[in-house]
Amino acid sequence: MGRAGADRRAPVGTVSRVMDADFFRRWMELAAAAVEREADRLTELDSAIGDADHGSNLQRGFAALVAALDKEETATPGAVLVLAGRQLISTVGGASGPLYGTLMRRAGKTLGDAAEVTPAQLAEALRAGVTAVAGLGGAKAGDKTMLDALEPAVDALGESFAAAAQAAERGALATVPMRARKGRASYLGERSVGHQDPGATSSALLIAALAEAEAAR
Amino acid sequence: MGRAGADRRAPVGTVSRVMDADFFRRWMELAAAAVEREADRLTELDSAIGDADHGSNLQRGFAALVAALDKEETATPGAVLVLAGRQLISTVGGASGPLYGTLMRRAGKTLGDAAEVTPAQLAEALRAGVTAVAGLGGAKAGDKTMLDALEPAVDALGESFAAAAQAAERGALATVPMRARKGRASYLGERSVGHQDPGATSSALLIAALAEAEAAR
Amino acid sequence: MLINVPETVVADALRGIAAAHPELTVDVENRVVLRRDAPVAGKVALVSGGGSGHEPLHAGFVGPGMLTAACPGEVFTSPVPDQMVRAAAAVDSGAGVLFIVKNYTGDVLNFEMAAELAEDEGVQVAKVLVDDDVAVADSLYTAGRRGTGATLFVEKIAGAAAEEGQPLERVEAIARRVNARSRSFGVALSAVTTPAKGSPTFDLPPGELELGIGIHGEPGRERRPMMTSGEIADFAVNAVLEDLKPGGPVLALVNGMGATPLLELYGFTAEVHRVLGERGVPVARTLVGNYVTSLDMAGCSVTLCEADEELLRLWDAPVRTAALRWGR
Amino acid sequence: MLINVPETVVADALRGIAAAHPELTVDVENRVVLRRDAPVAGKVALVSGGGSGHEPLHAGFVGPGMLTAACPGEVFTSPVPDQMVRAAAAVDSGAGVLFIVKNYTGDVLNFEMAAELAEDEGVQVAKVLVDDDVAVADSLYTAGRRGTGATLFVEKIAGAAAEEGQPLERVEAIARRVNARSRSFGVALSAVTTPAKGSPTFDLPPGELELGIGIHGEPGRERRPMMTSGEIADFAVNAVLEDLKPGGPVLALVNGMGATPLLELYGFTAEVHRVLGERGVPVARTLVGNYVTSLDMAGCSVTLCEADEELLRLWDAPVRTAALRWGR
Ligand SMILES: Nc1ncnc2c1ncn2[C@@H]1O[C@H](COP(=O)(O)OP(=O)(O)O)[C@@H](O)[C@H]1O
Ligand SMILES: Nc1ncnc2c1ncn2[C@@H]1O[C@H](COP(=O)(O)OP(=O)(O)O)[C@@H](O)[C@H]1O
Ligand SMILES: [Mg+2]
Ligand SMILES: [Mg+2]
Ligand SMILES: [Mg+2]
Ligand SMILES: [Mg+2]
Repeated sequence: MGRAGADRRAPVGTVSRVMDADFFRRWMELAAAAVEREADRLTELDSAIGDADHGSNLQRGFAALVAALDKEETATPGAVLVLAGRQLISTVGGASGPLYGTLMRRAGKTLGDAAEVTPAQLAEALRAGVTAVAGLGGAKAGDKTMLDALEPAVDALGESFAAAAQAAERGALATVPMRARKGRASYLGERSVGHQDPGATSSALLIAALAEAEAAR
Repeated sequence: MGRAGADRRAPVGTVSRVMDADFFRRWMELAAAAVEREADRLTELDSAIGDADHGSNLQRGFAALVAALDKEETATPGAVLVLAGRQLISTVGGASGPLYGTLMRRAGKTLGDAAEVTPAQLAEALRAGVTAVAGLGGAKAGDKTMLDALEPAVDALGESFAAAAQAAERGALATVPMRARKGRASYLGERSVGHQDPGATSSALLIAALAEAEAAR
Repeated sequence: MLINVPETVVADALRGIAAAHPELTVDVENRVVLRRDAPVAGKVALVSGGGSGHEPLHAGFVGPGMLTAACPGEVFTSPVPDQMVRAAAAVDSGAGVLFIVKNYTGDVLNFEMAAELAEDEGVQVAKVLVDDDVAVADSLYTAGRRGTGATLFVEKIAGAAAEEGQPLERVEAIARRVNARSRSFGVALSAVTTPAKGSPTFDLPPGELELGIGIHGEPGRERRPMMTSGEIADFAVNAVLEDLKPGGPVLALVNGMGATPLLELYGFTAEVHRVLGERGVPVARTLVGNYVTSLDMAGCSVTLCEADEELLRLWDAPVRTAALRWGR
Repeated sequence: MLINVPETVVADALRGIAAAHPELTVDVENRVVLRRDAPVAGKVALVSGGGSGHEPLHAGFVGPGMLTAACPGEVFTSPVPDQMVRAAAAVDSGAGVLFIVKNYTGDVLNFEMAAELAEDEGVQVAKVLVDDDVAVADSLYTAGRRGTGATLFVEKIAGAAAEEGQPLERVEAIARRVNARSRSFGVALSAVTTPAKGSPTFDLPPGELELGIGIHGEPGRERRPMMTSGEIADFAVNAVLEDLKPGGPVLALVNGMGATPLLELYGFTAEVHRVLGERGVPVARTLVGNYVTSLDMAGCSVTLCEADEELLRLWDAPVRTAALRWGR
C-alpha cells in the first residue's frame, strides 16, 4: 500500500527514483551532520529524563560510521546500512547503540545485495528494522521511545520521504505528554511526562536526513 | 604607670574598686554571651583567612566554661581564671584553645589565692598571661593575631576597663591591613591583607565583657 | 572538572589505572581491565562492566577473589559488545565466563549481544542481572529495578565462589541468590555533572534532596525539603526492609555517591544501624565507603543483603583488588 | 549535608566507625579510636590526630602496621590535649609513644601540651612534625609548611617500623626521614562547606581554580582560570620537584580532596606519571584515592616521597586498617 502511494506520485515527484550506494552514503553523512549539529540538544533532552549522554553517544557513533564509510568499500545500499549498523553497535553503547545498530543492520540485510533499491524496498527494509528494534527492546508505540518517531515515519515512507520526515517529527513531539514505560526515563514514572524523548528526537533527525538526501539529488 | 593613671581616676570612677570571684564569674558569663552572640561573625572572619571554625570553637569552649563555673566551687578570682583556662584548653582545640587557655591560666596563677584583687593586680596578671601567649605561639605585635588586640588592651587597663576595651577594639581593627605572619592566615601571604583577624576580634569581645562587668556593678 | 577534554576521560583514567596498578593488565585501546594472571586455570571467570563514572565499580574490583575483567563504557554509557567479547576471550580458562550485568536497557542489550558473539567463539557464557533498587517499581511500566549497590555484593561473593573453584552453574546460582536477597535505596543531596554536559544534570537547590535516585544523575521519584541524616536513614532503610523482609542477619553496604564526605557517611552509618536495631534486624557485616558512585554527586545509598552461612563465608573470603581488600 | 546537627557530626561519625569496625575500640565520649588489641606488648605505639573532615585520615589508618590510636578533633579543629593524653595512656606498652603531628599552630600547641601531661604520667613521648606542603614558604613570615599528604607516608612507614618492633628512637628517626623526603602540592576546584558554617568557605566560580591550597578550606596562594588535568599535573609535580629534587625513585600519592571522582583522579594520575617521566623521575609505587581530604572539596594533591630501600620495604609491609590494607 505504501508502494501504491509512491507509485501514484511518481510522475510528478522524484520519490520513485532508485537509490544506489552513493545515495545511502550521503544519507548517512547528512545524518551524521545533523547529529553533530543537534548533539547538545539531544544531551539536554536526555538530561531531563535520562543520563545526559544521548547526544555524545550518537556523535561518537556517527563519526565512527562516517569514518568507516570513508575507509571501507560499500558497493550496495545494503552494505552501507550493514556497515553503519555494525559501527553503531561497536561505538555507541548505551540503549541507543544496539537499537539503532539493529535498525540499520536489519534494514541492510533486508535490502540484500541489490545495487539499487526503490523507495518501496527501502520502506520495507526499514519496517523490518523497526520491527527488529521493537523485538529487541520490547517497546511498543506510546512507550515514549524512538519507536514513537520511527513507526509513523515508516508508515509514511511510501507517500514521500518528506512526509516520513514530518511524521517522524510529529511522532517525536507526541512523546512530550507520554509517560515513559521503557528505557531509563521509565524510572521517573509521572515525572517523565512533559519532556520530549531524546531517542524519538534523534530518530526524527535520521529520517529528516533521508528527506534531505532525497531533496539534494 | 598604668597604676598611676588608675589611681588618678579613682575618686570619680569605680575603677579602683576591688573585684572578687563573683565579678570574675560575671566577666566570664558576659564573655560567653558575647561569643554566643558574635559566633557567626567570628566564623565568617575565620572563613575569609582561616578555616571557618573560630566562632564555633569559642562557643563550645565558653559554654563549657560557664557550665564548669556553675558546677565547680571557685572561691577566688585566681581560681575562676585557672578553671576557665583549663576548660578552654580541654574543649576549644585549634590554635585559640591553648592560647586563650594559657592566657587565663597564667593570669589566674599570677593572681594567686587572693579573695579580692585590684584593677592594677588584674592588669599585671593579664600582662603575664599575654606574655605567656606570646611565648607559646611565638607571635609578636603586628603579626595579625589576638596579640594585636590583647597587648594594647593590657597597656590601657591601668587607665580604665572602658579604655582597655576601646584599645582592644582599635587593635582588632588595626589587623585589617596587616599581612599575617602566624597561624593559618599566614598561609595566604598577601591575600591575608584586607581582612580582620578573628582572634583579635574575639579578644576585643573578651575585654569588652570585662568593661561590661565593671559598668554593671 | 579535573579532566583534559571530555572525549578522553575514560582513556585517561585507564592509563592512570595502568600506571598505579601493575597487578592489572589494562588494554586502554580496547577498554578492558584484566587480572594480570588471567585466564586462571580451572576457574570460572567473572566479567562485568558498565558506564564509567561509578568508580571504583567495576575496574577497582578486578583481582583475586572478585572480577576477572571489567569493561568500562563511556561516562554513564554501557560498554559496547566488542569489549565484553574481547574480555571473555581473554579470561576464559575453559571453565566458562559469568557476565554480571546491571539492569539497564543499554547494559542488558550490549551484554546480550556480547554473549551471543562470545558463544559463537566457543566461550560458555552465563549471565546474572543485578536489579536491587527498590525506588523503581519492578513492573510492566518500567524497565525494571535498576542495578546499584548490590552489584558489589554479587561481584564479591560470586568472585569468592569462582576463586574456590566452583563450576559455572554454581557460581551463577550464587550470584543470582545474592541478587535475589539484596535491595537498595539511594538519596541525592546534589545533582551530578558529567564531563560531556559540563553542568548539573538537574537543578537541586541546597535545601532540598531527591529520594529514590539511581547512579546516573537522573532525578529521583520525589523531591523533599532537606532531611536529617537520621530521617534519611529511617526512610531508606524502611524502604529496603519493606521489600526485602529479611528473616536473619544482613550484610549492609552504606555507600557514598561520590562527593559525600566519609565523615558524614560514617555518621549516617550510625543512623542506619540505629534503624536496623529498632526494626530488630541484626547486622552481620557493614561496609562503608564510596564504592558504587555517581561522579561528583553528594548523597548515599543503603544496600542490604539477607545473608546465610554460605554467603557470609564467601563475603569473608580473601579479596585483593584496588578498592576492596581483605583476608590473606 | 548528610548530618543531623553540626554539633554532633564528630560523635555521630565515631558511632558509625564503632558500628562498622568491630576491630577497633571507639571511645565516643572521649574521642579516641584505638586498635582493639592495644597496648601491643613490646611495641612502640603511634598516636596521631587532628581536626575532623580529612577522613579516612586519621581514624581510617588505625590498625596493625599503622596507627595505634587516633584523636579526632571537631571539624577542621585540632583535638584537645585530654584526647592525646588519654590515647597515650591507653596504648603505651612501656615502649613509648610517637605523636605524629601535622604542622598547624593548633595541632602543634595541643600535642605539645599533651606530651607534657603524658610525660608527667610516666609515658615516654616522642614527636614528629609533618610539614610537606610546598605551597607555603617555610619562612619566618609563615607558620611553616602545612602537613598534608605526607602524613599518610609517615603514618604507614613509621607504623611498619613499630610493628617490626623497632625502638622509639628508631621509629621517630624513620618518621622524620619520611617527612624530610616528602613534599606535596594541592589544587582546589571547589571550595569546602563545613557543617558549622553551612556555606562554602570562599567563592570559587566553576571556571576557576585555586593553586596551592591546604586541607582546611582556606583559599590558596593564587587563583587562575581553569586548567586541564595535564596542566595541573605539570604545575603541581614541578612545584614539588623544585623543592624535593629526588635523586632516585619516589613513592607517589595522587590524592583526592573528597569530591573529585575517582575516574578523574585516575586520569590525573596518568598525567602525573607523564610529567614524572618527562622529568626523569622513576616511580616506585603509586597510591591513588581520597585519603587526606577536605570534606566536600573538589580537587587533588600530589605527594612525592624520595624512597630508599628501607622506606620501600616498610611501605610494602602489611597494613590492616579501615582505609589502607595490603600484605598478609
Ligand atoms: N526498550 C527500548 N526500546 C526502544 N527505544 C528505547 C528503549 N530504551 C531506550 N530507548 C531509546 O533510547 C534513548 C536513550 O538512548 P541513550 O541515551 O543513548 O541510551 P541510555 O538510555 O542507555 O543512556 C531513549 O530516549 C529511547 O528513545
Ligand atoms: N601563633 C599565634 N599566636 C597568637 N595567636 C594566634 C597564633 N596563631 C593563631 N592565633 C590566633 O588564633 C586565631 C584562630 O583561632 P581558631 O580559628 O580558633 O584556630 P585555628 O586557626 O586552629 O582554626 C587567629 O585569628 C589568631 O588570632
Ligand atoms: Mg542516555
Ligand atoms: Mg580557625
Ligand atoms: Mg547512558
Ligand atoms: Mg581550625
